Amino acid sequence: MIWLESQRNTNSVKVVTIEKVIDETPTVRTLVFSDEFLSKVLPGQFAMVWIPGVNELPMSVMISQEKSKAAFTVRKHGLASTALYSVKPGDQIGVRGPYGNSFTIKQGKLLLVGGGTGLVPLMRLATFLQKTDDVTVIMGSKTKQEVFFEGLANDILKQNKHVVLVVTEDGTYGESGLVTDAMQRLLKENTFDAVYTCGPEKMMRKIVQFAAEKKIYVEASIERMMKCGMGLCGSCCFGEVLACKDGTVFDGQYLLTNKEFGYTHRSKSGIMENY
Amino acid sequence: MIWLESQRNTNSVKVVTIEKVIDETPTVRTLVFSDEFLSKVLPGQFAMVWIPGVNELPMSVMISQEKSKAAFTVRKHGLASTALYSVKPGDQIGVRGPYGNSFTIKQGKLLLVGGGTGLVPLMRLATFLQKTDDVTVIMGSKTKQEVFFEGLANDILKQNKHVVLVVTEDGTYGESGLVTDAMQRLLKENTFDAVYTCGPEKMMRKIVQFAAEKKIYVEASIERMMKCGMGLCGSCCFGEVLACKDGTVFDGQYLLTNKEFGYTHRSKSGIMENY
Amino acid sequence: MTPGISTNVGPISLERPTMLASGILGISLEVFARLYKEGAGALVTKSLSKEPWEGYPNPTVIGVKSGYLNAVGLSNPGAAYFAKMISPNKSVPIVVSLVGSVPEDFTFMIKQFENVKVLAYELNLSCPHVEKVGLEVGDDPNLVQKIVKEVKKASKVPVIAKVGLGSSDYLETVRASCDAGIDAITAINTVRAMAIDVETTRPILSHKIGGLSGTPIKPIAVRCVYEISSKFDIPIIGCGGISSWEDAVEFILSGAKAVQVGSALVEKWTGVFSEINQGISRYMERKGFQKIGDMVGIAKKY
Amino acid sequence: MTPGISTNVGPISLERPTMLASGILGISLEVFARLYKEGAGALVTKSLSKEPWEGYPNPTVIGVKSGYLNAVGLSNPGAAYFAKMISPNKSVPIVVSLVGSVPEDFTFMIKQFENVKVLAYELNLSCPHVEKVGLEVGDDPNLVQKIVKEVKKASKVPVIAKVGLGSSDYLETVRASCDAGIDAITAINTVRAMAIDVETTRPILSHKIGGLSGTPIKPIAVRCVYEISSKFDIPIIGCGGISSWEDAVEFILSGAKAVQVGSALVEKWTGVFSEINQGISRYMERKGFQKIGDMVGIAKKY
Ligand SMILES: Cc1cc2nc3c(=O)[nH]c(=O)nc-3n(C[C@H](O)[C@H](O)[C@H](O)COP(=O)(O)OP(=O)(O)OC[C@H]3O[C@@H](n4cnc5c(N)ncnc54)[C@H](O)[C@@H]3O)c2cc1C
Ligand SMILES: Cc1cc2nc3c(=O)[nH]c(=O)nc-3n(C[C@H](O)[C@H](O)[C@H](O)COP(=O)(O)OP(=O)(O)OC[C@H]3O[C@@H](n4cnc5c(N)ncnc54)[C@H](O)[C@@H]3O)c2cc1C
Ligand SMILES: Cc1cc2nc3c(=O)[nH]c(=O)nc-3n(C[C@H](O)[C@H](O)[C@H](O)COP(=O)(O)O)c2cc1C
Ligand SMILES: Cc1cc2nc3c(=O)[nH]c(=O)nc-3n(C[C@H](O)[C@H](O)[C@H](O)COP(=O)(O)O)c2cc1C
Ligand code: FES
Ligand code: FES
Repeated sequence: MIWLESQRNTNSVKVVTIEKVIDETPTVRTLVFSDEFLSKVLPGQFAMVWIPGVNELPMSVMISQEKSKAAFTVRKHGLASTALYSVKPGDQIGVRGPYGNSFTIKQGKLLLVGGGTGLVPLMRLATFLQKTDDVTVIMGSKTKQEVFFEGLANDILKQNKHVVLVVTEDGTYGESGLVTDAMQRLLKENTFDAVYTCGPEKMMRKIVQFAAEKKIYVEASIERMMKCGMGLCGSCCFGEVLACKDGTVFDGQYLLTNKEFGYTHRSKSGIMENY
Repeated sequence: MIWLESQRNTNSVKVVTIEKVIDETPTVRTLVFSDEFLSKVLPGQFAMVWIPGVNELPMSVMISQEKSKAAFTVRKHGLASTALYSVKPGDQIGVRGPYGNSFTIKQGKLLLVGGGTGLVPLMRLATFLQKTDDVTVIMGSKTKQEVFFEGLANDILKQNKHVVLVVTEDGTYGESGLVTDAMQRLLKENTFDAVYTCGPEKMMRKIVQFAAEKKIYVEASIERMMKCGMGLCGSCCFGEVLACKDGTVFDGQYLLTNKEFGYTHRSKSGIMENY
Repeated sequence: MTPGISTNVGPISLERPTMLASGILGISLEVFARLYKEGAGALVTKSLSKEPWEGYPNPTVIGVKSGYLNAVGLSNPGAAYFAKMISPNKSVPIVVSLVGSVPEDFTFMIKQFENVKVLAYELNLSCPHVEKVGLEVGDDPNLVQKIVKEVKKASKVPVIAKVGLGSSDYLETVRASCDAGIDAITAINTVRAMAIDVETTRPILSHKIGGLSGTPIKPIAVRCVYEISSKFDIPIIGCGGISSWEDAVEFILSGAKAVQVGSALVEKWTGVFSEINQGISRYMERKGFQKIGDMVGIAKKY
Repeated sequence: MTPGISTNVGPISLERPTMLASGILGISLEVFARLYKEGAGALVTKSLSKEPWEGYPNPTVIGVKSGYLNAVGLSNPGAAYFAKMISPNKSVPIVVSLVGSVPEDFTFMIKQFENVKVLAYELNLSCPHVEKVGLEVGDDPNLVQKIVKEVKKASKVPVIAKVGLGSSDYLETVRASCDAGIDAITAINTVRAMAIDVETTRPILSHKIGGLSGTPIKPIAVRCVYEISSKFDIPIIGCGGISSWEDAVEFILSGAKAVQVGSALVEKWTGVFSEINQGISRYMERKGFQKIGDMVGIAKKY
């Protein structure tokens, strides 16, 4: 049966063909494919990505900058992400979703703080912002070689008043230190209407705390072990909420009541582990 | 789940409550119930009607003259139809459908010829006609007591140029003889743009032949043993077509090529029997 | 019609892999001829018994969310009547489905078709809603073995066993059939199921319990074809919830050499056969498969 | 919460008849507490094993037309860990689901819960996709009888057996459980099934074969509840494809004293419990039923 795209069963695996692979850094690549449906998802939503014969991983839906196309940006890490990182144009992967809620679009002076592939949903978010917003992006990485999306962020925000601040831990590029240091410094001289963050959870915890101290609205996108992505298996539980369904985006007020946030998460078998 | 009426699965049994029972003759009753969905079907379409604990029968969808209401008109005959005939207001029956195709609406000088409960789809058809049409209805029955829908037909067609001709076999009311006699007589002095008929198959065969001889467009609605009503079981086969799905309405040109028409039909086990 | 999609189910050659399933529109030669012309590769008849059967009272077939329930009760005009009815047939590939309780029932019926053109017999060992036949036979591998042996002796054409999910291991029914020399397996029949109306608090089907067909059973049927083809070296015909070419290909990849279509007739009517055939054909072209055989069972290699 | 819909599943009293099915969101006490607050009458945990299990690699859960396939592989943190995790529980009615191969597996696990508040145990005799446990146990009535006997000896709380469709007669599993003194039966688990992707020609689940859940299996599950309640005098919990109050009532009419909800969480999320409870409550009012017990199994009288 030909499903009209609007009737697509979001939980069924749809196989798509990789059309383009973009090297972002020596360990990060963006994979572009045609998919009307995923090209239109909200910022913060993710897909479950099947690498046939290997595994299936949750991946934030990246922007593709081309109509009807969608993309993922993946960092090679373990077996599955390395297999995904290694796909070539013409290779097929399966996608299902989109899953999860999305960032709440606020207006005014906005701060986006991302680390590593946590930048993916933030880039998508940037495309949803008003041209009248004043947007600051802080992007962190270990070293110069690992910086990516700087040009993209400037490009997306070119009609906005904006700053893209790159922070490297070793100081080989941009500011030296951690994104949290940069944020703290910014907060001394600026106020913001909203802060959005995605990246390592310990980092996000600090960012949420900093924003909360200044009473700034803040949202973070959470990662947990995900098997189903649709609220069935429970593997993504995060306190009493489920990251895949109630999240992945939560606001700071809630996050600071969640005892797991920044401290613990669960393994594949469901055993609690510390970050 | 609350199905929006537009999403209703037409093949699932929906239980409705009888609201009104109208005696048409000592052996024919009209049963009225609320059902938005069936209130809107095309003329000639039928439903499968479940009499809980008894049986399920195909029934033409009757008009109800009230918004959002639907009706069946049933003649008591064997076990199942007598059970249906005997329902009281407040009783529940199940319906699924609508099934089947419908009469083709033509314009001009139209002739409707019905016998017994074959009048049911013709009454529905009458409500679909243009006010500019010139409509003749011939309704046949054995005797005066069995005449019904005469008033209804006049009422539906009150804004049309129209004639309602009642024919009884014993001459106790209206014209004496058979509907086919009346039709033959009419055809001598009149021509028609289309003829529609429903009733005993031998009668319909004659009507189709008469119309065909005069090159008048003619349609007849066919009855066959129906179990599924939706094109699965095969019990309603009629030559190479299936009455429930390809019909129940067929045009004269086709019908005269069908060797079963007016002669044979199949029993519950599928054995061919003569009319 | 379309080249490239002919297939061999063991000794049974089909021009097209898409067959009409048993019990679906299956009581008239004229209807068979029409469906063959419209694209079906072969037509399986309604399951026939020794004597004519009326079947159960209505409701016998109803819809449920996304599928269908039926307990028709194997109504059929009997083998003798049916044989006579299809005796004029010259060119339509008809598979005669038979249902019975003991070997003699089957051999008696086969005798009725002695001078009739029949492509193959399909033994219904899996009807889930009639006592003493169907699943009650299929659940007894010893009886199955006896029946298949006798039928193979009596029949001049290939014999298929149709299995389904009963109260014993259906793979044992397959094994018994294979041991007795069956030519092919059809899997699966409907799955025992029922629906209760909450307003009247009654089971809806007059027989209460019937068989579930359509979309809901497809993943179960694919699993069965995969299991049979993984364990036995026997040609398989896949059946259960097939309504698109993707569905048909899914069965072929899991091990079927042909497929049967039933419930999809409701939504797609008689065009379903050519739609599926064309879809398979285009898929094969796109994927570089030369013939159906190239695709059969390749999902098993992973 | 809503009066009138409390129910007794044998010795198990529930404020509300709508339970969370095993394996669904079932690994955290906080989530259980939330779902209880949102309307679930009891929460069944993910099936626990003696040792922690990682389960299979992804894909482990996918959608198919109108339903879901899963082969999670019973990933769980192990009984001991889990017991400790839920030990602070005072008020949430938790049913602990256990999976194992031999009686000692089960008695070992029950020991871990000695000082933990547990409403009942549910023995998973029906998981269709893990070797040596689940259905492979359920398919062996002798083993089932031994396990139930030992568990009943070891447990201070009621014990439920969860059955499903395997390769033997599930009614024999029920019989063996009843003979060994089981307190209730949950029916059914997922049905063995699979999906193959036609583009890659591969089975999609990493374990290839998994279990079908959701809407497609409802008519099968209703049939099982009806059969069990027709043949045995044992309290039943219905499970399989329940997503609306009508579905829940259908199970109750066919013989269930309570129901479990799983796959419907995907579409209706945590509101599904109170939606169903309210629907049942309104239905009872409309039909004049005073308590759930008045409805149980009345479809059998026709
Ligand atoms: C909502 C969401 C969005 C994500 N978006 C992106 C993205 O855009 N780009 C990107 O590169 N990565 C993203 N990830 C992370 C990604 O899913 C993997 O966790 C990561 O790529 C490591 O995978 P691996 O198999 O190589 O790890 P392995 O080396 O096999 O495992 C290392 C760790 O990875 C994590 N992991 C493995 N499998 C899963 C899983 N199924 N669900 C969650 N975590 C898992 C676990 O913490 C595990 O311990 C996202 C994760 C989530 C939950
Ligand atoms: C499309 C269609 C529309 C119909 N519309 C009407 C209508 O509006 N009003 C009305 O009174 N009758 C209608 N009928 C006829 C009705 O369905 C029954 O056939 C009739 O009421 C006799 O039923 P019974 O059970 O009393 O007959 P029985 O005495 O049990 O059987 C007598 C004969 O009735 C016929 N019959 C019984 N069951 C069926 C069945 N399931 N399908 C077809 N024929 C059957 C057979 O010819 C049977 O031999 C319609 C039939 C069809 C096919
Ligand atoms: C109304 C109906 C009647 C059926 N009658 C028979 C039958 O007589 N013999 C048989 O072997 N199978 C019978 N079946 C089962 C079908 O042949 C088929 O195995 C089943 O419906 C699954 O296929 P589907 O999902 O494509 O319908 C019947 C199915 C339906 C729906
Ligand atoms: C993702 C998933 C995991 C499951 N895990 C278990 C399990 O661990 N133990 C068990 O007894 N049943 C398990 N089941 C089966 C469910 O408890 C339930 O029996 C089945 O899904 C049918 O109900 P549903 O249609 O409402 O989902 C699981 C089902 C799903 C979908
Ligand atoms: S990933 Fe399964 S519930 Fe969230
Ligand atoms: S009534 Fe079943 S095919 Fe027409």
